[in-house]
Amino acid sequence: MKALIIEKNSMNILLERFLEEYRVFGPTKPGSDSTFDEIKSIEQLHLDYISTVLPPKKFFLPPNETLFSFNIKNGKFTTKEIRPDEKILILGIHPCDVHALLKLDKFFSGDFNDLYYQNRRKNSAIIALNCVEPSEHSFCRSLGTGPFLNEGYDILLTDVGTNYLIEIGTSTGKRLVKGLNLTNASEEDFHEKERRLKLMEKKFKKSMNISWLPKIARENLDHDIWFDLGERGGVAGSFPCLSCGSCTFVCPTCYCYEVYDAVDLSLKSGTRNRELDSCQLLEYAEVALGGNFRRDRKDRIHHWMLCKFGAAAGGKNSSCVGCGRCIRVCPSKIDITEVAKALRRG
Amino acid sequence: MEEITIDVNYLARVEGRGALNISISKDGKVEDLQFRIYEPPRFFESFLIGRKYDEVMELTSRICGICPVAHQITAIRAIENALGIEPSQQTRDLRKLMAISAHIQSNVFSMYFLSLPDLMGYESIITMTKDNLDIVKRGLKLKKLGNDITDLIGGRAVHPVTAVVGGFTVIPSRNKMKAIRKRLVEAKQDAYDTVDLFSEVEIPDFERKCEHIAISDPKEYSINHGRFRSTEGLDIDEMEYRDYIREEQVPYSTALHSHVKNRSSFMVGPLPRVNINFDQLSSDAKDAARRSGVKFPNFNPFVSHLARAVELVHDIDESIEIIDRVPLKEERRNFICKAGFGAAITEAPRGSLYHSYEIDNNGIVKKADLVPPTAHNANNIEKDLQEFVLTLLDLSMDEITLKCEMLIRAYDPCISCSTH
Amino acid sequence: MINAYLPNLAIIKKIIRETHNTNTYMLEFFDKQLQTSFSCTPGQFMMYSVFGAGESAISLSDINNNDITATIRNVGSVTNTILNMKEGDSIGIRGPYGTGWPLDKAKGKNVLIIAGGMGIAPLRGAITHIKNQRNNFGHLEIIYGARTPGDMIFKYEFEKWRQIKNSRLDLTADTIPANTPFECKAGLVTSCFPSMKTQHKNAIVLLCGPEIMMRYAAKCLETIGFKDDQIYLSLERRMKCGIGKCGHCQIGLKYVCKDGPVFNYTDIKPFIHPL
Amino acid sequence: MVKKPKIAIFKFTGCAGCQLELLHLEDIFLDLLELFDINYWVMVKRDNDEKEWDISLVEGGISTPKEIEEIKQIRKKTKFLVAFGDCAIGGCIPSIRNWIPQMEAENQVYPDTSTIHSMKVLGIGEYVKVDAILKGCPPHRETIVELLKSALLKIRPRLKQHPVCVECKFRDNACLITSKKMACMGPVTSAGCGAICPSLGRECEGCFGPMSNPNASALASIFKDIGFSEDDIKRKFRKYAGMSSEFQKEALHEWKK
Ligand SMILES: Cc1cc2nc3c(=O)[nH]c(=O)nc-3n(C[C@H](O)[C@H](O)[C@H](O)COP(=O)(O)OP(=O)(O)OC[C@H]3O[C@@H](n4cnc5c(N)ncnc54)[C@H](O)[C@@H]3O)c2cc1C
Ligand code: SF4
Ligand code: SF4
Ligand code: SF4
Repeated sequence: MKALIIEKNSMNILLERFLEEYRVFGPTKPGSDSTFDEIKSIEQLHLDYISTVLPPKKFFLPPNETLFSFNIKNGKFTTKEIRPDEKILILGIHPCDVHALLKLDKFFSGDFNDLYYQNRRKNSAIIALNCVEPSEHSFCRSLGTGPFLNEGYDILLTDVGTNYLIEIGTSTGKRLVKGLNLTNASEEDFHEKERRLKLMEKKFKKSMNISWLPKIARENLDHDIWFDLGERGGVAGSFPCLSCGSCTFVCPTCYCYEVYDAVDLSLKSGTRNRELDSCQLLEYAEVALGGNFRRDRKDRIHHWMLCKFGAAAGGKNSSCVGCGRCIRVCPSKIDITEVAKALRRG
Repeated sequence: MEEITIDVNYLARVEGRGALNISISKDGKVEDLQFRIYEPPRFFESFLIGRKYDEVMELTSRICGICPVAHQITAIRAIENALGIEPSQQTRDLRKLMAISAHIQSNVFSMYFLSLPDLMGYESIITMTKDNLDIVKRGLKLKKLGNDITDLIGGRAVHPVTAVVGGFTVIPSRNKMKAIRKRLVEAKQDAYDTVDLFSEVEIPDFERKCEHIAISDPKEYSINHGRFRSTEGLDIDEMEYRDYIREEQVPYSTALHSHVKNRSSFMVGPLPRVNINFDQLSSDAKDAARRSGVKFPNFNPFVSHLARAVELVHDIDESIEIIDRVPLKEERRNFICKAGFGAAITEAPRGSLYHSYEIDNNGIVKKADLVPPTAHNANNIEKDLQEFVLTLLDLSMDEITLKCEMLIRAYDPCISCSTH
Repeated sequence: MINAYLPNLAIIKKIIRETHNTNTYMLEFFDKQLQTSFSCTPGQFMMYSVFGAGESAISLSDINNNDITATIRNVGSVTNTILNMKEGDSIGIRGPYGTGWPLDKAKGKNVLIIAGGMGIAPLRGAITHIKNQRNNFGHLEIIYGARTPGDMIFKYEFEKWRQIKNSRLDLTADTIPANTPFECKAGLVTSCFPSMKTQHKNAIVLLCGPEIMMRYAAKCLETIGFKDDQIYLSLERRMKCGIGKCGHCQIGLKYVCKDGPVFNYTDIKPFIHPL
Repeated sequence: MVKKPKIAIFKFTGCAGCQLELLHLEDIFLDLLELFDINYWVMVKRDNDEKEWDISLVEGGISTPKEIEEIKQIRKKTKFLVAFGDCAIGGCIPSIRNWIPQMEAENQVYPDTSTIHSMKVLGIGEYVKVDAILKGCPPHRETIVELLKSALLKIRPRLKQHPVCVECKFRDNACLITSKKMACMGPVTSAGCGAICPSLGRECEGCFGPMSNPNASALASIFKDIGFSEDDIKRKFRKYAGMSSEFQKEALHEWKK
């Protein structure tokens, strides 16, 4: 498909086009603590951001959502499904986060479809943005999920100096740029993209060797490191885990949720909701009569790390995409890449 | 006549735990009269020592759940006085708006929940809902308005979190302010209706001339700062408070009793405020007061309810004014911590509230001195009762008891505060 | 597409009192079509909704007829509310979910069933199945233990089970209060092992009960020659969705709701805490 | 309709803020009156029925011998006793004085201490069995409603035990510890407030008390690492829940010089 270019300071042309069809969300602050928020005008958009606190997962699997409402009448209940159908467009999403969505797509389909997630995905457009400035915590390169993207986008933007290179991934993408007065991209633009990729790849400070991961996940169930992380001095200069759950909430591939009912004061009607949950929290594995399958902190951090290394759910591959958010957010400075290294070493 | 003994073991519809004991001899003399505050003290003045200057507002907030805002602002201002910090105009405005919102909440609570049932012949607002649903709903609505403003500026109605030394951690959004403004405009009628309600209900005809004190400022209806002035000529700066106001312990009460040096007890609260600062009320509030037919200055403590209602009209007017002028821009808070002494007096909903602190070079509190409104009033309440009860001797015991309780509730004592 | 989270209306047709805190419920979908197309295998479970209280995973405790059978012990919010329901009341259910007991693999083999407490619930269906297809299986041995005889459920089935051809039933209780008219041994389930008839050769073990009991039983079986891969057990974990999305029931690589609740012991042994 | 549950509301040593939080449920205040029979509430009612109650909400800590007697009486007449707010759970802010010798505290305030009968202020659980706790200074209105609703439905209320960080992340906040080096108590503090403070540019001070199984010592080391003194840290843990077993070590800790 042919590629186009757009001058950076003409981005409002694209935005206006998007706004015709979608509610648009994008990064609204520069730096590492940006957030994806609604964009209504071009001044709100900060495509020069490095990372966001919460990943765009929040648009597809919101921290809290209503699944259906129920009503009890004459002892019989009726339910009313609540289906999300808003059209949203995520603008400026980085490759690691796109890969995370691809993983979640797979997870939320299969024998049982999660209609809530899937409807949202179906109604969304992804305008990705290749990374030219890595966060000091990210290691997507090691995992093959960045810094540049080659799947999962409707439109892909790359910063090539004064312009963005626009590559089209799907018919939606094609439709969205159709009729806009944009110049075709040249050979040089692609050379520039290539050059920037090379430059970018040199800038990573963190890495993780994924060929170890399956082995680590299999062999390290009773490693001392879990005690260190849970109770004692931590690993590689970190403090022990606080079990605050932050790592899981900022992780673009963590999906665990809790389901609960909320009744109104009539006691006859209410909603069933779900709220993101975290395996780091004590209550997560609690069952009736006070039982708990992961009471110790070490078991919880161990469960999470191994899940990210691919032991659970993600299947054979790692379920980590190397965005580095968990490293940045951890008040105890626990670094998943360092833990992986330490496990490999010892 | 018979000997009369009144024992109210717990006073209902007041904040905190207090009791009342009166005995009157056969010849109609008050033998004994005790407004007995038995709420256990919490020793804030002791444990504040050793805490840091920036925690003081958060800690003293917990003196009282009804007027946490007043304690926070007073504490902050006392600390600022100690550190020599001049807050910006925006900060002053937002603080005033927050203080006013707390006044709205607390005064409405006092009028509708605590005292109105007496005046309308009910046991509580709960039983009042049967025949007077509209009045109850109006009270709830007004109270909610106050809370929601505190919520918006302070982050939370009970024990807000954003007001700190030097300013606010965050400035509320313009849109939310606009929404509140709209509700304030709508509430004006409810405020007028409240004035009407409280000028119509029957109150005991009782007057006792005593010293009324409130802070006062020629330019505004004072809540957060002003000179400490009285109807008897007191006119001092907040830093001089301790040279003029003395406290004394009485054996039957955990609240200390105050008096003006070389003079007697005094009254603080909405009535003294309206009496002393009538000219600074908004013109609508003044009109409402005039229409009520009650003359100010007024020395019937039961007129306090009406004073609250008049203040409610003013509070709404001033809130709108502040919202219209405050720029809502982000500000930086810069200051250095140094040793010093600072005092502040503000008007809590129930009257003048005094805080003072001595801090050292590291910002650690070395001495704290707190006098809440009810500690100011406790002495005066007893003096009022002494005279008031003698006007009731023809009534049945139950009625005497109720009337005495009503007098106490007119002061709306906050007992937890008084025994901080 | 169907929304997998929406429960369907079901009516409680019959309630059988089992113990002071446990009842068995026979249910039927309100929607006749759903009821006729319903099919399940022993060992599977359903999600039961009580609106306001939430949802709980409950095993199918029999497979005999057109009913959906559940035996529920009162331990918390959902189960407590269910226990207070009457015949004719309605409830929300969805399912069945999970893998059942490996009855195909058990064909031609001797079957040893070991159950502790409520663990007999998901196993009753398997017993019924073996009884119905008696010729397809070898010797059937059932060992059932409970804390006290009063905690035993399905007492009315014991006689029928005893009458199954080529079978043996052994009952045991941890403690037996004086004057209990009920006949059973005193001791843990493993105390029945010495008198057990089933030997490891050509046998398959179906195990369900509290996790600690299962671990202990598996260890004892090992000492008498059983291999881990002969043992199947049904696990319990916290469950919120029942369909492998909420994450709560993960055990190592597996999801109890999707890959289980019945597992081969080899698959999950490393993830169950050692004794 | 079934008989309305009888509710009583009591105050001990505290600030009445928890009761106020209950009163701040203006929108549903009338609905609650439909569902419950509030028949003991001194702050709101003059006729108070002292027979027995289905649910008692107890605000405030216990700080005098008289209060010990009173709470025991209330326990006897109550089916379901709720420690309503941090004071009733563990003394809250007033418990800071427990670290000062009692006489010293009294002398600071009263010229004549012979009429003062105060002891250390502790939670009601110290003296009677408590059926549920509502954390917070004050507890969030929503959680009060949640508890009351659950009581009607006879189910376990959904009260949060996990840390404030969870709610902080739900609100998309950058972490104040890592991004601003502020000493936030969020990682050891029970959620329930909606992460009010971190969302408003202020570190959590811990007003909901300890979460389930907090790692307080790890947080203390983190605070030290970002530049807080031993005294600062001690003050942090001696604030809302200095009496709790979870924070006892950090509150007491005489940091090695
Ligand atoms: C596959 C499977 C089959 C089961 N079969 C039966 C059965 O046949 N009969 C029976 O009585 N019980 C069975 N249970 C256990 C039953 O699910 C719990 O006892 C029940 O969920 C408790 O819910 P509650 O709301 O009454 O208790 P609460 O303690 O109020 O539980 C609240 C929530 O915690 C979770 N939870 C608590 N305990 C458990 C638990 N043990 N397992 C899974 N989630 C839990 C649930 O999500 C529940 O909604 C089974 C559990 C599983 C996983
Ligand atoms: S584990 Fe950490 S680095 Fe990996 S995807 Fe999750 S948050 Fe990002
Ligand atoms: S700011 Fe505080 S509450 Fe929020 S994540 Fe950081 S430590 Fe936790
Ligand atoms: S963030 Fe912390 S201090 Fe603030 S309200 Fe919540 S629990 Fe209290």
